[in-house]
Amino acid sequence: MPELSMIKALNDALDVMLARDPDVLIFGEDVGYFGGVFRVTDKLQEKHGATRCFDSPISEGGIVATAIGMSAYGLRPVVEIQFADYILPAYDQIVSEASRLRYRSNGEFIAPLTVRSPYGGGIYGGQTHSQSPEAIFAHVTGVKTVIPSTPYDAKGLLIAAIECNDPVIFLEPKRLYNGPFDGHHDRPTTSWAGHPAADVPEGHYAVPLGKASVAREGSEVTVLAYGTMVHVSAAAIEESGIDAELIDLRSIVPLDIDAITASVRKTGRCVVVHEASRYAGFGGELAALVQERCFYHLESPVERVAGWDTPYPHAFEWDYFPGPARVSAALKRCLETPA
Amino acid sequence: MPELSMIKALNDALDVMLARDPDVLIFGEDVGYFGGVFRVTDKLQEKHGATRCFDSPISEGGIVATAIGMSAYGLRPVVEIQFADYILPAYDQIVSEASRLRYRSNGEFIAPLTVRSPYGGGIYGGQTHSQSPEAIFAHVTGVKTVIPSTPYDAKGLLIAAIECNDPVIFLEPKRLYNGPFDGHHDRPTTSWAGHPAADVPEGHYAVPLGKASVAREGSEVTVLAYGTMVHVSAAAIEESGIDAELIDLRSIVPLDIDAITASVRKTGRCVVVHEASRYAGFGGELAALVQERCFYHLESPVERVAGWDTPYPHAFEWDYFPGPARVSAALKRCLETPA
Amino acid sequence: MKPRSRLALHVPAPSSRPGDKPDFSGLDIPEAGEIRRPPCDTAEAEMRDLPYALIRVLDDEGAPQGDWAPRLSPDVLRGGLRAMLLTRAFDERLFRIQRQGKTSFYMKSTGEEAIAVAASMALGAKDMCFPTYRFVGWLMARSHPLLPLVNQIFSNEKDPLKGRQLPILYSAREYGFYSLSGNVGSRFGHAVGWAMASAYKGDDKIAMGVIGEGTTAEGDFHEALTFASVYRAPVILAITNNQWAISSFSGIAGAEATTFAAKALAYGIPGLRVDGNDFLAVWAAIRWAAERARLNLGATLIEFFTYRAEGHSTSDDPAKYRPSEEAGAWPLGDPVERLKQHLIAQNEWDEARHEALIAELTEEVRAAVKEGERAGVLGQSKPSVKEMFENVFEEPDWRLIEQRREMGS
Amino acid sequence: MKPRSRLALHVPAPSSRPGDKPDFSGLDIPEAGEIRRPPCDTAEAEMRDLPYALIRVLDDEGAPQGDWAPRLSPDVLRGGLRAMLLTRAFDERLFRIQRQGKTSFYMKSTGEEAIAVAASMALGAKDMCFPTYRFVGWLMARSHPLLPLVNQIFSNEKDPLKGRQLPILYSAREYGFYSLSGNVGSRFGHAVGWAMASAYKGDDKIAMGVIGEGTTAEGDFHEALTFASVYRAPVILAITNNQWAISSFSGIAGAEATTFAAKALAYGIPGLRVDGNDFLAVWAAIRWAAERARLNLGATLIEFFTYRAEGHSTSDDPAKYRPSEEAGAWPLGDPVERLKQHLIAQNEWDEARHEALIAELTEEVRAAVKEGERAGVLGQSKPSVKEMFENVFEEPDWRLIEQRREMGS
Ligand SMILES: Cc1ncc(C[n+]2csc(CCOP(=O)(O)OP(=O)(O)O)c2C)c(N)n1
Ligand SMILES: Cc1ncc(C[n+]2csc(CCOP(=O)(O)OP(=O)(O)O)c2C)c(N)n1
Ligand SMILES: [Mg+2]
Ligand SMILES: [Mg+2]
Repeated sequence: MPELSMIKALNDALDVMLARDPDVLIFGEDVGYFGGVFRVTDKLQEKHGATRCFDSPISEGGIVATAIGMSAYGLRPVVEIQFADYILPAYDQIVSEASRLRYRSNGEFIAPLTVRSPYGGGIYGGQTHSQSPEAIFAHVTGVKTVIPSTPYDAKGLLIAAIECNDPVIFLEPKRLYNGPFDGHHDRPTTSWAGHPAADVPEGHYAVPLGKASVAREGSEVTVLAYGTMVHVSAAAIEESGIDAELIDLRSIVPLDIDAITASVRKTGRCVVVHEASRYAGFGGELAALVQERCFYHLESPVERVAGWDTPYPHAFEWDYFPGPARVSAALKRCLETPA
Repeated sequence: MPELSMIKALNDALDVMLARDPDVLIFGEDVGYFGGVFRVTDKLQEKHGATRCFDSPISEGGIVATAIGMSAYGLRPVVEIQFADYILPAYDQIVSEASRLRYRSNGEFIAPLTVRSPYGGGIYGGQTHSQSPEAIFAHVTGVKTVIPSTPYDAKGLLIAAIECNDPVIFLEPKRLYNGPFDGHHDRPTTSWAGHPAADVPEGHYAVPLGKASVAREGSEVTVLAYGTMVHVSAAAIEESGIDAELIDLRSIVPLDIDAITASVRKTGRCVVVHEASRYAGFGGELAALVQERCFYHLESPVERVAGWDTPYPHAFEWDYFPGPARVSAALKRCLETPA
Repeated sequence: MKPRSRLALHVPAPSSRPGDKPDFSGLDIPEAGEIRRPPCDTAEAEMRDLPYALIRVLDDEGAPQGDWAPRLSPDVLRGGLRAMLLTRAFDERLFRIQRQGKTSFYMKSTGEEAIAVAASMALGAKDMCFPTYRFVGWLMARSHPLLPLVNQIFSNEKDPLKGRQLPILYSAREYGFYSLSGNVGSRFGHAVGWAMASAYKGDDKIAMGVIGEGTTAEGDFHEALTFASVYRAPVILAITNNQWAISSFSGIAGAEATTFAAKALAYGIPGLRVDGNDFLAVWAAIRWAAERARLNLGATLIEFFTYRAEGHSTSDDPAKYRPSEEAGAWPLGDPVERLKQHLIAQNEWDEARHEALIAELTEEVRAAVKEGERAGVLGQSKPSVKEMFENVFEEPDWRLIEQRREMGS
Repeated sequence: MKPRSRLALHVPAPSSRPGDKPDFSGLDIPEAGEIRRPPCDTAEAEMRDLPYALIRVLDDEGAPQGDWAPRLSPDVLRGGLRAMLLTRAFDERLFRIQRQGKTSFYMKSTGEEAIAVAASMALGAKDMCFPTYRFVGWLMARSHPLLPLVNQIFSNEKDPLKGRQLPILYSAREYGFYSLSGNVGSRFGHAVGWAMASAYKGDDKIAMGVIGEGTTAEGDFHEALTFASVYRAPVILAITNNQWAISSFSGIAGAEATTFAAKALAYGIPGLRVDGNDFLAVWAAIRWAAERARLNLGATLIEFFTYRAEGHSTSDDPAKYRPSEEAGAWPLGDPVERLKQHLIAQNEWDEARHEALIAELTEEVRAAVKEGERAGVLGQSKPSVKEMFENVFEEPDWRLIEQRREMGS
């Protein structure tokens, strides 16, 4: 199997779907001739033609509105929002239109579109190239939210998202595009080469939406994470020497509640990790669910490790970023509590 | 003291502020000559002049953008979004601009604007005149979110919001506009007349942002609520005969964490109530905070009572609405658990 | 630099308010037939006068005038008249039904019926309309049965939308009528995307988007036009300028400064300004734009100039913000009366037939409403509660399954 | 109806791509001085030709032509030249600084300097600009000290914005320069609100909003223009049409169909289209619009036609999507060269002084950068970590206090 970075795996997924399904088309800012500012759509226009993969005006609301109209016609548009920070002008379209079209028309019209967008920090992108907006989509019923953490998952989940008959927000951890970043920004960067999950099969395969994966089995504490934070949590687990079970949620809607409860019931402790600001973030939902469903198994409070409740500040990138040290500290706090 | 409905109390707050401060001005859809579709700005144009209170184009993004520019100039605009469901086109302006202007300019520019908007269901408004979007604002740092539950608080909090030097989202529970609705839609509607909190002082007074009020003292379980759900919870408490402590949060940012923890530490149990859909709603944050800070005091899992994870459906208004029966059931579940 | 003067904020105000005499003296209304009709494949640069004109066909005597006059058979015209009258009868009845407390909400399109009806008839069965809430005339023109509409309005157990939607927010795919929502404007861009999809597939269907003049202020409007222009989408984008947006007159949406049709110029697409109360003019403009779209020449923006003769909705009382005689003073008249006059002038209609038709339609509506009432009005009957949890996703996830169980449904 | 043809989706493409010869043959460039200059209080209806014209003052020999030629003293012109050269020297140097890994990001305004500089000089000290990231020339023209800008770019401990912002997203209230953000477009409406506030207070200050041609597609653009038109806000709304938006040519923003200045017609406000590489033309247009605004006649939209001579930012390589010779082939030349030529033609400048000025400015920039480097480059020095938690609100709430404590700061 070819070894692919996450960017190439995503590109491959799009290539496969363009080839398989004439109703799939791609548009967004700079995705056409140029192939996208992160090169995720590289060469797709050349290979599949200008009407299959093309540039759009700088208008996130317009991009999503147009894609909804196309999907109501029967197409499966895959649109790119250049940075997840810039998805907000399309928020009304996603919430008021895409997510409710099926419901309000009783299934007469549906919106099987996929909105891809690079999210997260760690690239010195400052306040507006670093944010993680998953919580504001999780709260919206009718839309699915998917976040891969490896090239293998990225390809398989993206194919599943495109094939899904519901609208999907597909958030790509841009800090993982080129390598499995573990949060140690002061160490040399690693590439995906040699990573087992960079072995990406050719052709079509799907990773089902709503199934978490156990990134590491363990017995002492359960760590719930997605995207970049899966790798950061893995590093923290290794460094702290704690035998934690690491669950990569892969999608937060639908959520694999069974995997979560089974693990926490086993370990009796739980740490939730995300990069978005903490307050009213998705970690709140996870902590609430865990204590609702595993209350009598919990030996200590569910801990949350998250970005601070400030904007994402340029100079303080690594102070803001919830790196392995903060995750390790939470793991330890969890275990230190009287059993 | 005059007895006022919540609408009149809000109108009075605006009137007081227009008279006191020449930098306060009001605009929004239909708020001028007509006085607003809910009459909250009734007669303000007539009294204070067309440039102090005027109609705006139907453009929620434009309304908030313009208000930010005005506030950067030094004014204190108070804008109305006709229904909170329609605040989404302004979401980018609120999140990317209003909430961050102070931070990113290191205080050179600030955005002391107030965005008023009626929210919540119970008026047979269907999917787009019923929603409660507080969670998506709570997650945004730099903006405050305030929700009154009585005429007295409505006036005092609105004055505090207008005087606040940070942007404030001021969500008005429209089902409480004319009376203290307790969730019993099948009983005759009641008006504010005779309600102690309808005694609204004349002139200027402020209710500080970030201070919860104890709507009812109790010992068995703590109920956290805001807006309409304060009254629904009060009814449920009364009907269930459970000696619950009811905390009216009044603002969810800033949150009165001390009032919450003090109460839960006392009662050892907690029910969180809101009308918005449950998943990734603000109740998740509350449950997470409570279990983080009161874990060893908790006798049972924090319960959440909320709207279902569906759009707000017209015919099923009262099936969707988390009425007193659902709150009572949660209270009972809480108490039934082995101590 | 000149000495600086003090600035002052301009806040637009309408020509009259309650208590004043209605004042339409500022209107510049050309004679019927006066405006030229360029071939529909004319370059936009050659038609930049049209957004400032007003295309009218029917003159004061009901005679068709000028190049825009379409050749329509009396049967077609009578069909249009029937659909408009049916729309009006339906609106009258259902408005009263709401007043009787049998449903929560209703909105009429009184005075604007020609737009929806003529557009519906002028476009093809497979074309798709992305309507506003004032477009039930589209369905009437396509003989949508009344009973499902009534059931939708009652949110009763027979409601095809399963009680999920506010009254009148219909969806009728088979009739070329896209799902409505309470949000204004947010579906305008869907029309463009749908049209682009048709072009992408090499099909021949076109789309029509509709928006109120007040709603043109939303960013959605601009985004839709931008995409339509850039990709030359086969779409007709219509602004129904009924001069009011709830209580706000059209000056609050920019009408003091220019016409709504002139917004086409921003996108380099043709802009037509049309007498919206003139069935023949509406038809002609739609056909012109449709032909242009089908020739792959892209989008057209059309402003239909009309007047909202009644309140915004059942929640509104227009006497609070405009003279109550204003509707009567509106110089472009009533679209039903004007088409009737035209047919009579052509000896294709008479008062007696007109009265009979009204009676027939009133009875048709009455019967449908009765039938709907038998299934139940709002609050008496509703679909099974499990419908609340259906169609959120293609398949419900565990949350919905658990919640449905908690509801006991 | 004609037999239906199969539709096809149109996707705009530029005239040339890497490997092709640059092709500007489609451009229609009038002679300098050719376009009339109506009095600034002319009604919009009388000026609807202007959005399709191109106002130019300097001819090929550097001589000013026609009614738009402003009367500017040689000192003012030399001041403009200096600010443009300083902008360019700053851009050159800081771009290299980024390439050396001393900061994360930089953006140049090469080829577009005349717009920011002339606007800055033509407007008053108390007027406020709502700039794009290509407007550092505004600050240069107002003699903003270089060191704070350098410190901001390094996010070092002396950064006036406390390390919170990406490089070049300055804020400089005292210099009439509103806080930038990475989001494009979202501050365009702030300019309108600010201007409305000035009018509301009866002050005399006006605002200028700036937006890239690519960004005109955002809903923000339309909403800003709508409010500006409705309330006749004293604001100048400028589109810098440098023909590229990262890798997308202006056709993706609608330029195949019409000019950007024509967007003014949608709002009934004057639209000027101006040679953005002609310092005198930019100045004249800004002054005309400013005077109109100060006379309480409302907003003007101005398209400055220019060319982005270099990459979008340090993250971009334009050779990937356009011929690398395209910048050289751009027919409207270089704004610095053109103003220089004008001054020389007037005997107010010469090559030697020009070279000396460049050397002086290069040294000025070098010194400022050195000084900034002494405080520290990105990663070496930063403000106190407690600054991360300041200015989120006027007063931090318990969350920020606790989190700051948890950080140990
Ligand atoms: C996004 C949004 N904002 C505000 C509203 C509230 N609203 C409903 S109808 C209406 C007026 C619309 O006026 P116009 O576009 O002229 O259409 P008309 O009612 O005249 O047909 C408003 C403001 C809404 N439904 N959606
Ligand atoms: C809302 C938003 N969408 C997308 C982007 C990404 N982006 C940054 S600059 C840019 C191109 C802007 O082009 P234009 O408006 O022409 O300005 P120019 O760079 O040419 O000066 C884009 C798409 C952004 N910053 N903000
Ligand atoms: Mg209207
Ligand atoms: Mg550009």
